Amino acid sequence: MEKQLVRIKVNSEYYELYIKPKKLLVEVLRDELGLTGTKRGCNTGACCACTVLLDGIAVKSCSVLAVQADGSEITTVEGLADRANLAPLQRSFLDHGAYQCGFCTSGMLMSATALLSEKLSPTKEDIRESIHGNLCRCTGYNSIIRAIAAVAEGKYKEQK
Amino acid sequence: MGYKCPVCEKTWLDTMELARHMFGTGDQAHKDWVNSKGLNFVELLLIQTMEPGNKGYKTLAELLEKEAEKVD
Amino acid sequence: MIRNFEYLRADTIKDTLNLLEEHKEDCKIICGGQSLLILMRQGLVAPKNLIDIKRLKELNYINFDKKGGLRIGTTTTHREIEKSSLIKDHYPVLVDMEKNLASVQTRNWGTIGGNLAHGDPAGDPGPVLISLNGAVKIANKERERNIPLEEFFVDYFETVLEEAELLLEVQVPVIPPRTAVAYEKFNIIKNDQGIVSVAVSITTDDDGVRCKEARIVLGAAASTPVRAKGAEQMLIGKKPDARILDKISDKASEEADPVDDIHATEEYRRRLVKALTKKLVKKAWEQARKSP
Amino acid sequence: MKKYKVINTHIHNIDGIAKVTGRAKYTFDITLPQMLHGKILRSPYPHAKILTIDTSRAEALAGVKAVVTGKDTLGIKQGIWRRYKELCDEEILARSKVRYIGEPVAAVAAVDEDTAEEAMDLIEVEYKALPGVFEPLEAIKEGAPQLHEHAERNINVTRHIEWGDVDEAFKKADFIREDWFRCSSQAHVCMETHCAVASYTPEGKLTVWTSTQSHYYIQVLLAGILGLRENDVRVISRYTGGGFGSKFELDSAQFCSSLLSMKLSKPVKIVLSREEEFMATKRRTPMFYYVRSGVRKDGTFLAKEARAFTEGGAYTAMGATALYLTGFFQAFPYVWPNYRYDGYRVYTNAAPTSAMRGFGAPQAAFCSETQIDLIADELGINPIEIRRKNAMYPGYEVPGQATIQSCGLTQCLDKVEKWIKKRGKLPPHRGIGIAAYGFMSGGIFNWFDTPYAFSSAVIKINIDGKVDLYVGSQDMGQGSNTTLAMICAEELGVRVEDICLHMGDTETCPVDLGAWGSRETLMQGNAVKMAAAEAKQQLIEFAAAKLAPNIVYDLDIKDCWVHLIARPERGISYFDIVKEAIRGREGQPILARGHYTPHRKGMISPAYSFGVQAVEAKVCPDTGKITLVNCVTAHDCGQVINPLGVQGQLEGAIAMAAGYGFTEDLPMDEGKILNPNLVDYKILRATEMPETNVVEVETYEPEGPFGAKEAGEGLTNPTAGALGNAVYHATGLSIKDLPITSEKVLQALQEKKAKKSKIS
Repeated sequence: MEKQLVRIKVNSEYYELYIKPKKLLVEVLRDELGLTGTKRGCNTGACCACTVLLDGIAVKSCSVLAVQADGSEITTVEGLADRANLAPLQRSFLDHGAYQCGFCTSGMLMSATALLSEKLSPTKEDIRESIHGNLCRCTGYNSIIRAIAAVAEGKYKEQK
Repeated sequence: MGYKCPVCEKTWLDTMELARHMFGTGDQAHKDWVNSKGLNFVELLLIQTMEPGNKGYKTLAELLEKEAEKVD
Repeated sequence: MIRNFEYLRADTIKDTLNLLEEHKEDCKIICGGQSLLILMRQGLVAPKNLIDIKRLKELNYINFDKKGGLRIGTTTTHREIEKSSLIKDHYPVLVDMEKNLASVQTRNWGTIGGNLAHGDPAGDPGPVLISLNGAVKIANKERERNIPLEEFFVDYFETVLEEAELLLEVQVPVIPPRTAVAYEKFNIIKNDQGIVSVAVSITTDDDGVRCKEARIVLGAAASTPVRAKGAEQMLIGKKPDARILDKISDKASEEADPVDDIHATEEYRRRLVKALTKKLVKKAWEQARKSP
Repeated sequence: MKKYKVINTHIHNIDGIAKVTGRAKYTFDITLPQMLHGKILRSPYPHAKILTIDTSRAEALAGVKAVVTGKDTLGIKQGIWRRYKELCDEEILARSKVRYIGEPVAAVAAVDEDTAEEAMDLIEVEYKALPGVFEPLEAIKEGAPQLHEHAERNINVTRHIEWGDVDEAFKKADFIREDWFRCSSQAHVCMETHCAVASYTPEGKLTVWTSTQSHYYIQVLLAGILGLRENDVRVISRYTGGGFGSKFELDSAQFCSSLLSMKLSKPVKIVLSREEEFMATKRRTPMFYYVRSGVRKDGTFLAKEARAFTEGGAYTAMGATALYLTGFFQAFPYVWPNYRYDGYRVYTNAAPTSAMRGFGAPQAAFCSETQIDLIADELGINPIEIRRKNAMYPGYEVPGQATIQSCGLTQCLDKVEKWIKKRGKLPPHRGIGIAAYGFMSGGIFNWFDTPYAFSSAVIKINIDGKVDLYVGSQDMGQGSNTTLAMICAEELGVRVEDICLHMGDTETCPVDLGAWGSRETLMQGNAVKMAAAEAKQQLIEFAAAKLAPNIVYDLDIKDCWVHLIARPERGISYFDIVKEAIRGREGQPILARGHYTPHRKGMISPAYSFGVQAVEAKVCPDTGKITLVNCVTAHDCGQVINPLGVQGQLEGAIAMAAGYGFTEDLPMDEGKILNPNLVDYKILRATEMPETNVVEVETYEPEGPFGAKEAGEGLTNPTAGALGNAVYHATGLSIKDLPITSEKVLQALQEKKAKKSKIS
């Protein structure tokens, strides 16, 4: 089996990689690009800790072959902040203590980012629904829901 | 005033406490001592849960009343 | 651990059918791969060649016309179906079904074709599409054939798809007048796979006093989605009052052939089939009477 | 002027930015140059003799660097209850016998994970299967298969707690009730699975990065089993992706990666798969409970007798502690004048059971709180009332066990009663159930046999006023780093941003026993406070010379301002004093130490948290499905240090404990766990979480730093019981067998219907 050329744009950087087709997107992000902010929590596509944005939509990077992402634009948690300026969701997560061990946080932030890009004013139910797949064993979710709601309500404007 | 554990020599206020210590520790040495006195360590433990009234521990406490060295 | 494989990307239907013909049993189709990649990771599936049709634009469409009804291309994602205004207007039950099918992430990348071809008896689209009298278009290099979804599923994770065949599209006829369709699955965790699911489609007679047509389809209640035909028969020509509802739902739970597993005993699954059937027949009936 | 400047204020978790930007490096993220990847081969048998292991084919595979088996170990049986030799019963890499499915028998290091996994299939192990035993009540029977030579009838540990005269008291009781309960197991499911990167260098030093709750325990246990000197083993653990009790014992990833690295002098990384995590790490202890209670007509508790048979699994682990604590907390948080407990931990051929958040107390609370509601009902007393009547109070002494100093239980009952009244009349098929609870703030008994203080802290103040705080505690997500920084800042009179906290490294941090048993706030907190007080004292000595107070006690530091307490405007900047003090002592930075070990504080803990929780649930009469609607908790954790942290602990505990109550379980067949993955193991998702409200009841705990107590595990205790009681009040059915699944509920509902129709 020969390696394939994969061209991807990750957090606005372009990459050309030769990789085995069996490599999962999450493996390439973590092992080839060193973007370890994206985590893995299971082997069955059931925890969504590996959620990234692929051309703007939330996907499980453990359930996408890297070769399938060829030509796409990917955003990981490392791409959320603008240099030292944290994104509104990141600031809201801090204010609401919407994380504890932090291992699911990247995935949560990416799911929430996708939601807010799709819906301007999501309901509490929309928010619960949007992170339904993201497993968290620490927080009991409610602080995360409050954090996302606060951003949706416009409490955190982009800092420029 | 107390009772010395015949195995590890720790002192306890009364024989019930001492019995508790011996069962709680439950290592071979303590088992052997109880068995050497004609009782069955494990049987006593099981009697304790199978029959009401603290029987297992009382039986050992009674034995210790006779056997254990008293200290003041 | 995923075994190595040759990766073959197909950009047209023609390429795909040629590749399938060329590799036959030595290949697998991947589209969203939401089920396949898990099986491959567990070593349960290890194809020599993997044909990727994720970018097969030709098969990514949702069309509707008043005569032919609905056509959904196989590479259309669950999320695309959920968000389609066409489907929202003409088949709202499909939108509800898709919304609860799985996590957003899975729905974003997983496709309708992949879901059906996986042949999971607990899958959501199967029962609903059967209750809608849907069909699938299948092709290999030589010929095309259409199969009613009712005949598509053969056994646990087994469909009529043969070697070198590709599922091209899902077809759903126009919903007849005075008809309503309802679907629900029972689970403890929302959007989980159903422990059982039931889809009901009811058409009333012209003056809306009796049931003219009925389809009751059970999911996760046998080795494939199954119609509770006995229960359907008891319903046709009748008005589902409390007494009839009891008899119908009893019958449906008799007709189910569920498994015993860690999530539920066979007995409990039958009870759930009964509860859901009762609820959904009632719901569909009331909606059907209201609908034009 | 507000009493506190830092404590009980809303501040960000000090690790927050690293976590929300994805920069926090967990062991799972660590890669070292030349690093190899390891995998562990595990037993497919619940009970078997190992006849032969042939590793030659695996060793021959290209890319495989080493294979180790029990033969490569010193054959030491280790255990965390070091004080009792017979309780050290686990080899980790089995040499001659395996006792559970998933027990390690060999480990491989290879150039990548795939190669290591391939090598697994090439290791040939010849087993002789032995009959297994899986139920504790079976395992104690005469003639049952015996797991360990030293454990006749498979009895591993027994505990007896007794006070008063139980038998006499029962004679006086107006009403006696006895019930059997079954408490199920539960998996910790830390998001980061157990993992370790071990690097052994020719200097004879071993460095291990690992995901743990106690780097000190791992250092000591690793040194012991590998025959190394304690301080030649360095354990580093900066970020830990969850612990919940599963990560303070030595695990197979840590041991096998170390063994392989010592053989190769190269770094080796082992990450357990989610499936291994389920099958071969420890889990919550299943318990069979017999509870008999005698009360007066008016609901006054007289006597209680409890017997627990706990499923130990194959090894002791922390099971001995769970066995004692469940017995102690069975009588909590009430005044039972007469109490007797007999606890038996029995070996079975399954994954060992051990510590898990709540540590035996959630099981006890489920049985106790369920039975109390049944008794209240039969006596026609309101559930709040019967609890209020028998509630513990400040100054109460649990005979021979513990002295309760602060206790806000009654206030908690009042608050919850108010909330319930506000809910008014509930719609049909709904019920509110309550449960009272309490928990320890760190354990007292030194079963690990450490010669060190239980907690220590070191402070170094630098020329710019920045405070280096070195703690031995472990932040696994519960937020101890932030809490400790707050305690330090408050005591020293500086801001949290002036503190630079160092943790998770045995080479630079003083010893602390780690994050378990809700220790950190009280024990590590006291050590930090002591160190901060000493550092402050040193600064004040210098300030005294300048400010010439009447006596030195007149000086204090607040908001980085060293001042006369009587005349706060008269003072000097903390930063100036630091500069002068350092100059003044020949350029030596300010150094201070603090430590804490509980003395003469009873058998269990120096302090106890208290609380009452009410759960409102909806039960579907057609399917038995339970839906959580609302959950309010009145909680006494003494003086709240970090409110955001307490709320997080509370809501997280509800999710985990509600899961224990009705969705989570580990069904087994002959010792094989049937749902070792996150698809089939049902954890609550965001869509299942009820509204959560917390009412803080503040008390002052004299033994705690600034009056603080635990706020972590105790919150896991009430939910299953409260949920069960909610179902009881919604349906009239009391399910005594966890988890309370929709199937059990529907089954019971139909039986009830059947009975009714017979009668009528």
